[in-house]
Amino acid sequence: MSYLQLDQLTKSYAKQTILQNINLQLNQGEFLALLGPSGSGKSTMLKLLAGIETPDAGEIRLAKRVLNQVPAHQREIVLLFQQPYLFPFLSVAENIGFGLKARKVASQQIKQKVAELLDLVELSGMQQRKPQQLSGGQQQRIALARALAVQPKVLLLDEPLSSLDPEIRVSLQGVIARLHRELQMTTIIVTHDLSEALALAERTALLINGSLVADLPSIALFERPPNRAAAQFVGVGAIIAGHMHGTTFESQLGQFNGNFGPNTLHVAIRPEHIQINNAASQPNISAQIIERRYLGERWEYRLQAAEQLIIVREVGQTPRDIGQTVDLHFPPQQLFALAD
Amino acid sequence: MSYLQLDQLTKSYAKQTILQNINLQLNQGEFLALLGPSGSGKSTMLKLLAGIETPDAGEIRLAKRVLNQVPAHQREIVLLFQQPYLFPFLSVAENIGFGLKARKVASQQIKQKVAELLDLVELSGMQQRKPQQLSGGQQQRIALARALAVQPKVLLLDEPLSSLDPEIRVSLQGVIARLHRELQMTTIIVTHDLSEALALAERTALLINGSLVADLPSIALFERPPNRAAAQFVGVGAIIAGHMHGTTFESQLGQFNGNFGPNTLHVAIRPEHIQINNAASQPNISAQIIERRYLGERWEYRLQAAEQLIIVREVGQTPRDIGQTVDLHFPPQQLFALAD
Amino acid sequence: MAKWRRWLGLAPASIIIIGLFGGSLGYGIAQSLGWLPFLGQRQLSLAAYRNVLAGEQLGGQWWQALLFSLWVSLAATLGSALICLGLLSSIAERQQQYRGLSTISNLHLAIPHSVWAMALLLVLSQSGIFARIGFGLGWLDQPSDFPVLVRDRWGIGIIMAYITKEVPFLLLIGLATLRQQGREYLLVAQSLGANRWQRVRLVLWPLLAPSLIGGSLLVLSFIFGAYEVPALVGVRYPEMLATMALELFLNPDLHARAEGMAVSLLMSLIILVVIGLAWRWRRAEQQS
Amino acid sequence: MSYRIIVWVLALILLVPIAVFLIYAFAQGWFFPALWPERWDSGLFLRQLADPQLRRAFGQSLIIATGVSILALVLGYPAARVLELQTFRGRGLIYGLFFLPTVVPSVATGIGLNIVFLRLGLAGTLFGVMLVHLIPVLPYVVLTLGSSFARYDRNYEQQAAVLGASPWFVFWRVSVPMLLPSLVVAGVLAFLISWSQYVLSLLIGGGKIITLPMLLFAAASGGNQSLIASLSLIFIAPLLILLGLVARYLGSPATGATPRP
Amino acid sequence: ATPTSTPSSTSLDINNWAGIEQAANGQTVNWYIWGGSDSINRFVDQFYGKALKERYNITLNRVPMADTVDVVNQLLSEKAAGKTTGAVDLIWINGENFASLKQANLLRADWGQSLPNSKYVNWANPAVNLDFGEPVESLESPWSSAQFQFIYDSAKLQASELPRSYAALKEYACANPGKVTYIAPGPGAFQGTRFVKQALFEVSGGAEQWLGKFNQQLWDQWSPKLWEYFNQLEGCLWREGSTYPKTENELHSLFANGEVDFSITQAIAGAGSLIKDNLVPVSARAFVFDDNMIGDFNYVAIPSTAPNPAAALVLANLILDPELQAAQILPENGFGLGYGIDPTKVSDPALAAKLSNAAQQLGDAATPASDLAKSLRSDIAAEYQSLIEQGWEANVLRK
Ligand SMILES: Nc1ncnc2c1ncn2[C@@H]1O[C@H](COP(=O)(O)OP(=O)(O)OP(=O)(O)O)[C@@H](O)[C@H]1O
Ligand SMILES: Nc1ncnc2c1ncn2[C@@H]1O[C@H](COP(=O)(O)OP(=O)(O)OP(=O)(O)O)[C@@H](O)[C@H]1O
Ligand SMILES: [Mg+2]
Ligand SMILES: [Mg+2]
Repeated sequence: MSYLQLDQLTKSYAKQTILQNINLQLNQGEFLALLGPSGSGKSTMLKLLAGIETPDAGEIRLAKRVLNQVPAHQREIVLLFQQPYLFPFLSVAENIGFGLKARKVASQQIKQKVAELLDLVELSGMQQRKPQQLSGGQQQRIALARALAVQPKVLLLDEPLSSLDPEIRVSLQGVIARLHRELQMTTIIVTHDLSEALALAERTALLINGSLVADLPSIALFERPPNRAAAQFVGVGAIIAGHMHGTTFESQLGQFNGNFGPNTLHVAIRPEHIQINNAASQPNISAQIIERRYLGERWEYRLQAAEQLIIVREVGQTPRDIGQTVDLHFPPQQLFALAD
Repeated sequence: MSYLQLDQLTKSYAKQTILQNINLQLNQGEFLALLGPSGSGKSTMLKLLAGIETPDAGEIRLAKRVLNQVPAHQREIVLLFQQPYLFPFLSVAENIGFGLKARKVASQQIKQKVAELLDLVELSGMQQRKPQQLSGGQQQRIALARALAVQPKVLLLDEPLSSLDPEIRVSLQGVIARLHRELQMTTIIVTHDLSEALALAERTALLINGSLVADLPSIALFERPPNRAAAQFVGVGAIIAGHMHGTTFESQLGQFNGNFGPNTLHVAIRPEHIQINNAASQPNISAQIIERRYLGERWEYRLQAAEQLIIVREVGQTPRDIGQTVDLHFPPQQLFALAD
Repeated sequence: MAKWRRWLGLAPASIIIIGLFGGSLGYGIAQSLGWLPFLGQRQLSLAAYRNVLAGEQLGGQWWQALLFSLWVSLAATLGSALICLGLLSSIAERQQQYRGLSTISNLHLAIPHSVWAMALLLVLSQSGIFARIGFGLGWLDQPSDFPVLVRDRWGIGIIMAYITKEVPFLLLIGLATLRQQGREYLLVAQSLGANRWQRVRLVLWPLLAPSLIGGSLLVLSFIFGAYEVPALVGVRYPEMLATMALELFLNPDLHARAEGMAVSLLMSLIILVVIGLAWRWRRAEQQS
Repeated sequence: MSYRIIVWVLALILLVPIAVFLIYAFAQGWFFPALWPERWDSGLFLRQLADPQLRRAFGQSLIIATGVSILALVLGYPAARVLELQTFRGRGLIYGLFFLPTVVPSVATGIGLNIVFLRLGLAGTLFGVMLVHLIPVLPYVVLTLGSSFARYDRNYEQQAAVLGASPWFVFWRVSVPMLLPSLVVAGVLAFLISWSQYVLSLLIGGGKIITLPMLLFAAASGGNQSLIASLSLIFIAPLLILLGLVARYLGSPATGATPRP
Repeated sequence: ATPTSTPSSTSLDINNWAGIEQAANGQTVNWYIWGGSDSINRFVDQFYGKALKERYNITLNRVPMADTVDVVNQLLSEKAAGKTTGAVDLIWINGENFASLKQANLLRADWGQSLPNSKYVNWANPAVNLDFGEPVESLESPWSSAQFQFIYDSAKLQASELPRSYAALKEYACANPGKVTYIAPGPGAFQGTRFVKQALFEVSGGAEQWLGKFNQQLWDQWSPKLWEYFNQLEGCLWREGSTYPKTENELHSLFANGEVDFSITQAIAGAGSLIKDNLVPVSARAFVFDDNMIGDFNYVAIPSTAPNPAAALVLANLILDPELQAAQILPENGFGLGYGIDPTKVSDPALAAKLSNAAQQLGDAATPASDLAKSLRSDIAAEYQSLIEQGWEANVLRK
């Protein structure tokens, strides 16, 4: 049995169901990214775990103990909000020591722990500052230190980086990754940014409209999203509708051979795997370029082939012209089936 | 003489000089991206142009007319702020018509114009909504429509997309590009995101610490930043210090041949041009992988070679191991010289 | 922004406050120094201040009134602040909008202090409505069996009148703070393991402190200087400084006006010093 | 204590004076230990409603309080704007000066004010009374508008300017609507303070301007409970209505209202 | 109508009464008058306001005051501001404020004894020509008269049980602890001062010796006795003398609600007007001690800065009109104070009959005229006033 376990968790506000029969297991020390579009219920799920909201149905278990009736401050699960919410009336040191003080730890010990944590988030010597005197990134790091101070069994991070500048963001991703390596805390990070999930977590769960539609190793989710919802979210080159005829997938765009299941109705491919004008490969699909965008290093093209929108990314500096008709090749080993 | 011209523009707040002797020319209908790190003075520059701030020295000319003493509301230059700042007490239609009403345009005409613009930003039929009832991306589009309504001679966009979700961002980039194609307004867009500049503007000016350090076609700036400041900002694989010995550039990492100027002290290369373990190429530099990050499609490695940090990006799904020592090849035609 | 526009914006209001108010304050100061032109007296002296602070008759009265004023205003202010804090503590985590509470607190502002004091008198005096109910229930036989709640020697009536008036006022101020930022901080604290009492003590109170202290200072200076309520629900002795000043103004002997003015000015000075100290203390707190 | 209990207790405390005054206004000979008045008589109350002097006083109070609210907004707006949106030396000092009238008891300045106004020829005029009411009123108006200017986002105004709106257009079409809740609340506070003002009205009005509080205080000195209660009801009714109308703005962070204790 | 301030014709000749009436024609007279009694307000509007309009075409602007001292402040400010024309035409004034205004030289002089109706006033009476011991000197004109009386509740007490002297009052108080109190003497509470002053008369053996000029020796001799009396009384008083009511209304309210057994009034109508104003129960009655009940007169005065002095003079004269004097005493008219004129000086038999008729109709709530006459004493030198107030505060209140 796993360390943290969610069983058929359900939550509604007013008439609206926000989370529906969520099942999830985490081992001790695991790092999970919870990915999903805005409003899909990610924050709600963390709040249920932290005990700030109560579920309508289902169970939350931590190390076999059922948590449903345990109040938030006794759960040893710490939730880090999207905003840092540092107590404005306390110094940095007092903020970090807050949870320890609530646990009546001796002040000498608190002092020492605070210094350690400041070291860890690379803000040594800032003990006496007030939150207002810190930049947004520094505040976020202090909030992280404050959450770590109480050594929670489970750390929940709710989009801790999404309000920050890209530079600070990357550097804080580094801090979080390193902390997780060092402290091996069971961690869930919420994000709606795929690259953040990829950069941080081995495993990613995808929450869409209150249901978990995927729960896979992060790279696998990116490379081979298991179903249409996941594919739409992570973005693919094309989602092709069709049906199986023996071992062949037949579609508007032609026939594809591959290792698909017998009832496959959709197959997909990543945009960087589609080849343009590769005369050596067969079969080829004729498509017209309708838009292009330079991404730096790579060009992204939007193409149209038989009413199907196809996105292709190609490394290279000299772009192809808009309006041009090209031949596209879908390498069979890169095609994968999507569940519905 | 160009359409919009900035001559030796200088601006200080208190004792701090924010902009120093800025010279810039734009032709009618040109689309310029103004790039730069946070606090470099980008917004200040737009505010000077729009007439919200007054310069300490220098001149701003539009179609030969000196603007310095012209108040903001008479300039026909519209500045679109980073936030949409839709007037919360007005409906969408009233917001878009605001500038026309200030110009005492007849309400029938306003109504018609508003409908056109709503079409343009693909939000037809939303006339009667209140700003609070719109999503962030919709609000930003209305703000854009509001700015376009007065048909300004110059459109200034101050990071109009940076507070938005990646998806909406890309779609709004499309809207802006299309509008510029259709209306051919002289436009400056401020951003600190290189890819946005690449996606939108033919030409990019780079502002660092109050000075323009580069002003080039956007792709050129990305591919071949002209000096160290620019290279640091756009990000390169390595900046190698050394000196010329005849036509050879000698450095800690070895000798490189290339088309460098006689006094070159630094050369650089983009991260995606560095080749790993390509046995066919010579010379090779031995380096150790110290960090890696999956970017989706590509892996980014940080390597160390003789106290030099090198960044390499490689397309591929199976990553190389951390700690491993590899051979790096710097193709000579991809190396370029940096001014100081 | 041009400098002259700044002063242009400030000028009209400043003329009223500094010109009219400052001018009359200057006149008041002159009066306290014995400038009583209606008596043909134009010589300035500190006699009035001497009389007030150390005079045979007034001196004793001043110090007694000062003590009583301090007692009443501090007790009423502290009482209101504590009750307000208690109420806010008990509801801070239960509610999000506080709409009803703030509407009702608002309506309390419509009742002026003097009107409220009159009502209180009718309800709480020894023959008031409560006493009559008590009599009706057989709990007391005559008015004097009912506790002395108003027009009492200890100023309980004045203090009660003020507390009931100021609690809604402070609630309004506290609620504004809570609504702005209260909930998230409390949730953070809870997630960090603080129990209910700790959240109240370690988070809610410090959060409310700045606005409640500010509001309390406003209340303190108001109570210290107002005479309507003590005149209605207070007694002749002990009296508050404000009533003492008023009495001197009403004295048929017009020379007493100098002393009356001196008392008023000394009162203003005291409250200014109190507020100034409190302000500096807050600043020192914030900086440390 | 639960939220609803607190709300009910406060509502009860508010109802007490209203209920007591309602009873006393119509009660005849209601003395201890009677739990209920012996006789009822609406004559006195109705007579007050019909009394020409009371009607005149009500009207003058209304004119004065309305005028004061408008004047206070007109004068307080630019002052609050400058004080909050600009930083300059002496800003704290000016704020302090604006705050001073809330600390100095009105008896200390009242007589001086009367002399100043008499010299200016403003005593005994409606305008003079309005002007003198500004002294206790302005601090609260400036504080209220000031705290909402402290949160004010000038970018809206600048956005309007670059869209081609003249400063006047910006003021009416952007600044005023943006600050509307705060302006309404500040105006109501001004009305409230002016409406309740007794000492200054008495001194500056000099008997020529008779306002409602003067009648109320005169009645209070006579001890006739029915009269006091009737006048109190007539006095607080408009305030209750007005505050009820703006209750949702008052004390909300959006308006930053600083009410009077 | 709003008050107008026609510039004052300083050249008014008080001896040319027709000229004054002519000057007053169309003027508005601003009468500053204590406004706490609904009955008095109505009496003033109905009897004087109507008469002024009908007989002289003068508009009455009654300015209600919570305290007459406010008028004093108003006049002082006008003087300090250098105004020669102010806002006040006529004031209903009492002794304390009269002394203040006289001290500040703010009253119009030389008119009180020159009014046509002044012939009805008994200026020889020291109670008329001295106001709280201060010489009137034609600076004011009487309106009405008053006398100190007590009030009791006939539903609770029999007339025979009532104390009839200060000594008896003390006995009564100690036999019924907590049921007696009096108004604290002090500025603005002359009733309290008068209560103590009357006790001084009794403990010193009589009022006569106190008449005439101020006598420090006499005061020093008797004041210790006086404080002794009050300190003995204190323990038996309401709340054991720890506090005292500050105003007549407070005392009325204590009495009406049965907290104490006696209240105090100055009205010749006794409890009548108080009953009418709902201040005391209908069973309230007035009574006096056998001796030492101080009686005095109420006056109106004209400030030297009056904007409409002619109209003020006409009103002051009207007040002394025997017909209106007869009206003011009747309980149903709600004013309740006694005659300002001397009825014996009215020669017109019809008017004289009206006056004596009215005096017969005071009802049971008033003290019988014979009791009043028997106990009547006049007030004494003004200097005693502050000695009593300060002495009481130091020796009784704060001890
Ligand atoms: N207290 C609440 N009352 C009613 N509805 C709520 C409440 N909190 C959240 N919701 C609704 O629940 C849904 C999910 O909210 P949640 O905050 O969990 O989304 P999220 O996935 O965290 O989104 P985001 O990425 O924008 O933070 C939303 O539609 C939201 O409007
Ligand atoms: N009104 C002002 N007073 C003083 N300093 C200012 C003011 N406005 C901007 N600055 C300073 O000027 C510098 C440049 O500001 P500016 O807003 O132009 O930067 P920016 O390039 O737009 O940065 P960002 O990308 O963060 O928006 C910053 O250091 C900022 O602190
Ligand atoms: Mg969320
Ligand atoms: Mg900027």
